Amino acid sequence: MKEILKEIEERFGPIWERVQRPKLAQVGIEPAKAVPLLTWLKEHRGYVTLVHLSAVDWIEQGEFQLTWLLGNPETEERLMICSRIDRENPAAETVSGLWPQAVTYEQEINEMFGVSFPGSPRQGVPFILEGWKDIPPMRRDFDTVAFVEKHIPGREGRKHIDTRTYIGEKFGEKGYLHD
Amino acid sequence: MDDKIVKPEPPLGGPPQGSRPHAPVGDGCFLGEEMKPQAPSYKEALARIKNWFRANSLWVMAYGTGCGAIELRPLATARFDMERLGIAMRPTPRQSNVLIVSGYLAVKSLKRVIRSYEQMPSPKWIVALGSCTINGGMYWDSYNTINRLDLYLPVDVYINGCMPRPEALVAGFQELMRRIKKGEADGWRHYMENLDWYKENQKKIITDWDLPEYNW
Amino acid sequence: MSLKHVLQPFNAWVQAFSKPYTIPMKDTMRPGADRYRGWHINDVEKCVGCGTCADICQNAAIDMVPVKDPVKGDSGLRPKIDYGRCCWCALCVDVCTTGSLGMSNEYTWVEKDPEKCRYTPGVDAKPWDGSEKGWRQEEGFSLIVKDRVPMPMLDPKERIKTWAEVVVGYSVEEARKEAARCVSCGLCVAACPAHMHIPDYIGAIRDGDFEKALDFIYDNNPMPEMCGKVCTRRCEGVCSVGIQGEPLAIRWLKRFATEQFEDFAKVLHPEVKRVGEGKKVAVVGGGPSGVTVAYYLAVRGFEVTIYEALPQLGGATFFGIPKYRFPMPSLEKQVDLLKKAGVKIVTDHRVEKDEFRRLLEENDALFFGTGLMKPYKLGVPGEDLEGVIYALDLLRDHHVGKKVEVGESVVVVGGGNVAIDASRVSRRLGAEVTIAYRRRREDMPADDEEIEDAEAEGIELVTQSIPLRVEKLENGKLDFIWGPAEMVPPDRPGGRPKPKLIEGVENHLQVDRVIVAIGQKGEFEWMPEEVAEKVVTSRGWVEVDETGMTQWPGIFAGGDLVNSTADAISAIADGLKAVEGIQQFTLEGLSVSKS
Amino acid sequence: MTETRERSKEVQIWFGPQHPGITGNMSVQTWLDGDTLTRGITHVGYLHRAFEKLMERRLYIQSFPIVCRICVPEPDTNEWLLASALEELSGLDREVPEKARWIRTLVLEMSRLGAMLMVLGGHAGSMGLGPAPQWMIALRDLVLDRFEELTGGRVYHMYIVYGGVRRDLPEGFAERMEQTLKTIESKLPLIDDVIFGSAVFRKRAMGVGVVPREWAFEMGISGPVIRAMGIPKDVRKDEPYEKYAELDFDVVTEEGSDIFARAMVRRREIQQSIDLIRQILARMPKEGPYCAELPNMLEWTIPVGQTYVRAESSRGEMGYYVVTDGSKKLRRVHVRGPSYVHGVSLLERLIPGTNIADLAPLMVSLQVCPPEIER
Repeated sequence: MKEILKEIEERFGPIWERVQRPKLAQVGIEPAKAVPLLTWLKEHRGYVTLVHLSAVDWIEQGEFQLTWLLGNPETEERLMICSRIDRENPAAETVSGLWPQAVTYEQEINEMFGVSFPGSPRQGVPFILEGWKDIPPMRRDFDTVAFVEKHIPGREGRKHIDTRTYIGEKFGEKGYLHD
Repeated sequence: MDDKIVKPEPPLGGPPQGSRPHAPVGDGCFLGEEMKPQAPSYKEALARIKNWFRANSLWVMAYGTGCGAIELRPLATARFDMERLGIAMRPTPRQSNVLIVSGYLAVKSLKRVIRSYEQMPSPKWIVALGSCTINGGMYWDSYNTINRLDLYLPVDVYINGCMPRPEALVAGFQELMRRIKKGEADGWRHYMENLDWYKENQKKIITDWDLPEYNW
Repeated sequence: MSLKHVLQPFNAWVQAFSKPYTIPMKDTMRPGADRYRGWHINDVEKCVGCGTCADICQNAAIDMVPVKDPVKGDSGLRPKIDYGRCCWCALCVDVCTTGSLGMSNEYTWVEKDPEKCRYTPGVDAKPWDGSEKGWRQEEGFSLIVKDRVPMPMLDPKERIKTWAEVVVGYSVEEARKEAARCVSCGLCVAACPAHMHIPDYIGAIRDGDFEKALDFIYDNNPMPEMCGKVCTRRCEGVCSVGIQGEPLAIRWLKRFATEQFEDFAKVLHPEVKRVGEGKKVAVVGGGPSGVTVAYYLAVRGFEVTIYEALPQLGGATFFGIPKYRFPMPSLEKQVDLLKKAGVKIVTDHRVEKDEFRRLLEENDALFFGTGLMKPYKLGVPGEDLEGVIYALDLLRDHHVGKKVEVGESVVVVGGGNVAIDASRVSRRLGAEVTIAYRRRREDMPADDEEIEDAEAEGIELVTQSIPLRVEKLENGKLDFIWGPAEMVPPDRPGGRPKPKLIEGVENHLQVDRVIVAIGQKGEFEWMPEEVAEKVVTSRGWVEVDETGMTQWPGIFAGGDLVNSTADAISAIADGLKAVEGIQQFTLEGLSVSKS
Repeated sequence: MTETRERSKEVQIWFGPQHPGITGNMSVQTWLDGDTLTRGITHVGYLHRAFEKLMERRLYIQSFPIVCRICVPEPDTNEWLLASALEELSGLDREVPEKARWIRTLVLEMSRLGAMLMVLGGHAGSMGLGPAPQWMIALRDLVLDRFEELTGGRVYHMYIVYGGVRRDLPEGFAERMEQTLKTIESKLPLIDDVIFGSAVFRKRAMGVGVVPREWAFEMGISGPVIRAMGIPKDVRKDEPYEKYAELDFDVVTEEGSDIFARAMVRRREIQQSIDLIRQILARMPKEGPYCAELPNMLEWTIPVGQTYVRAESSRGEMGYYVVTDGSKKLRRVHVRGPSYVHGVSLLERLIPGTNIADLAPLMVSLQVCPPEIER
């Protein structure tokens, strides 16, 4: 895997890289170069399978990470191409032209994260959800518990007592350095 | 039926209880008003006979709504053989009188389940499996699954556990049959009589409401 | 398509003659497998209500509900399980600290009313209670860590040669690893007399935030470094992790947190209203209770003066506890913070009757915690001989810097921490040491660890031995004569078995010193008679109300004089009580505190 | 079938979600010309429980019971994948005891066996052949009995945990397992008679639902579907995990790439699984720990990292993309189920030109499992 990483670095400039397992390596690259890299890997280096396409929300950094996972069926090696895009109006280039099944992945990421892939068919078409009106649910700032409390009633009449707090109250645990 | 409809306090607190004037058990849904027998004792006896027949021909709609459906297969096939209890799988709602809600219901599924349920001819019963139908189960904090089935559909029997085994399902069906024979399993009637309450709850959670309005 | 393929499926008819798959109707209620995960069962007597099951339940299926009053070591809460949530994963069973929670192999429950699908196992009777089979904890799989991170210690052979601290202390990694064992149940908070915020500071240590940990620690304990080294740690006795494994090293973790800082004043930033500006409080006795009162009143703006008879504050923790357990620098660090908080400290000054009266006049309130300074006597012939000494005197003389001689061999009579300390000090002074104790080893009030350490250092333990008399021998040595004892059942139920002398047997032990360490009592000669009359009970104790105030309005007391447990952390707890009492008394007046 | 179709002749039919022939709770929106499908769109989301969202707000150990729910017939692959990913990221994988690895391999193979028995029954059931599903489900139930005594659960085992497995093999397990395997083996010739020897099955399965070989790598097809094309792809061989490298087996391949070939792959893999289970039980160490010493699971943190782990489920390559951020909870987990490709892209591409009666057998042969598409 070292060779291909080296070659990528030579062709596509500075990258972040890491060999996770003998048959799995990770590459971080700027978003503009991601799709050219994917194309090159598919056309020239035998990484013809798009195994997976995923997104990660790094809300603290204000970024979404897109991860394309390519597979080389000859060597069974896997290459993880990661790229970070801005969290405001996120958009990325589609790979549906290279791999037809990417349409589904891109449709799902569009629905679940709100990342748009201009040019990919089925963008904006609901895939999993129906009648969803809130922010895309897989974003970190979507609070599923708050949503449930607001919209999905549960059964009432339960009362949990936290042991730690309960003991503190019952035995008169006090602090003297802070009012 | 109109005079019987009660309008319970909407939001929550569980389905309305005991608000319905008690009709003779198992009274007609197939029989028209003019065909209804007159003498109470005769009526009673007929109801009993009808209930006995109903209890022994539970036809389950084949709709695996959730993970509990996996245990319906052993139940329906050779090992546990539910046909010896008079229970059979039917492919469409029009032929069925038992709806098994096998666990959690995603909101998208709930809509289909409601529609299927409303297409089933009365009398019909709902068997709910597992924790998820009672209080959300392990998906209690999921934005896409309901937590309490009884807000949206009338449940006759809950089979507890996650997930209930075929043996527990047998016990559940036997309980359902017992209740039908006694004339206690009347969730379908409850649904009809408190349709507004159920519809209100359903509409709260199903945001793109496009179900047909059935007219009972 | 051949005829063969039309006919071949009919081979299936063979099945008509084979044994059917179908389970006969009568067997459709067959029991679950031996380790099937079904409905919960709980041994409520074994359960301590730590709530770890509720913490690990990802379905929030478990509510802790009160079923009885909380006591030390048992929160009184028990898990109530919502079967509208439970997914039968049995993580609660595997994490259970006591092993009381289990799952039966029963699995059938048909219900009409969904509201009824909850119960408290062991409390609400269910058909499957007492089920033998089902999922239980098993050796070899644990979701919590049962073994403690070992504490590095000096080698016993080396340590008897020096006064260096025996316990080396955790490194940062060790401490964080040990802290990560905590399940944050809080049972320890109930057991700690001062109710320290134990899970909070352990959590802060785990997260690597030692400043926050110190802040939690100092919140209700002004001598944490002392407690971190020598506390009797009732907390560890009830630690839920300790029920099946080793308890959290709460004491060592506290010690670790305090050792991270040279100057506590730079880390601690009290945020309290200085309500006591202009009020004066005198504290007589600089032990843990006095220090507690002084520190927390001082940060509230009170003008506090401590009067201490010895050259250093700390009371029994200064003169009684050997330096290989609690070195001077540790004590000085704590005293330093006291000074920085504005406490006036008068050492080497014994308050006598007249001064006491004056202090009472001049101050808004007075607190005394003078401790138990007068040793109990052995009560056998020959105990006044030269060479029979008292452990407290030995320890005090040694710690204030006087030269002490113990000769080549000593016998220490007693089984408490003082006895162990005296014997270990004697050992370091070069003597062969024997401890003579009346009851069995497991009855010894001293810390187990202490006893083990003493034995490791070559100290011999003679249990069930009753001193008969001491005689002077011609060679100048003492003959310690003792008789063996047998244990007899206690007089009253719940009491300890008592030692009874076996008549007619006499054992001799030739020693240079007999060190008596069978307990101490209070001493009130310094106190004005009119005060002593009201304050001291006939049995030599001081009685206080819930605010720490004695019968004499304005005089508060605490420490060993007041409580029956006679340890430092109880003294600190007394001090905390008095802080509130004094604040209430001085600011709101007597009527409030008494009402 | 006419070459020139007019849109006005098309009839739109929803296949599912309430349909006895659909594989689980999903639906395919189809357009028909006569009885030939012209186009189809897969609709999922009826089982969406937001596993990935829920796991982001649960502790690692709390995520453990939830993952097995992603695939009902074959939960253990999910358990193993999450465990393996987190072990890799936390470094716990170095401490997994030998015995645990063997037990894990056993459980994975047992779950493959159970799932394949069910699917082979489904193959026949979807064509209306009654007895086969009856027997297959009953045989699978025998495997479930073994699972029950081993793991404490019938369907959801929640057994493969970080660091090992949760319990040791019960006393006499190997003998009872052998008994079960014998029972299953003894029935297999009959299964052959009623499925592969049946004229109905042969007629409807041969040459139907052919997946062109050139789609194989481009679309990321895996499992029995790719092996039915004659391509020997199997994660157990390509990137062996647990003890598969030490076991003796060959990748099963068939030619034809139609429903029949896929059913045949499954039929032969049932035998392969039985052989593997025997090998595993024979080589299983008798003594030794079955789980590593775990840290306090309530406070377990895993350093920052990301990985993709994969395993061969009965449906194909199942993968987990896992990202950790140094906290006590997962940052992101994304499940790559084989059905994601098979059930959406591949199915939609296969539908045009298929007879409507063949849609259900086709879906069974692709072994579409909706919960792993939508999670």
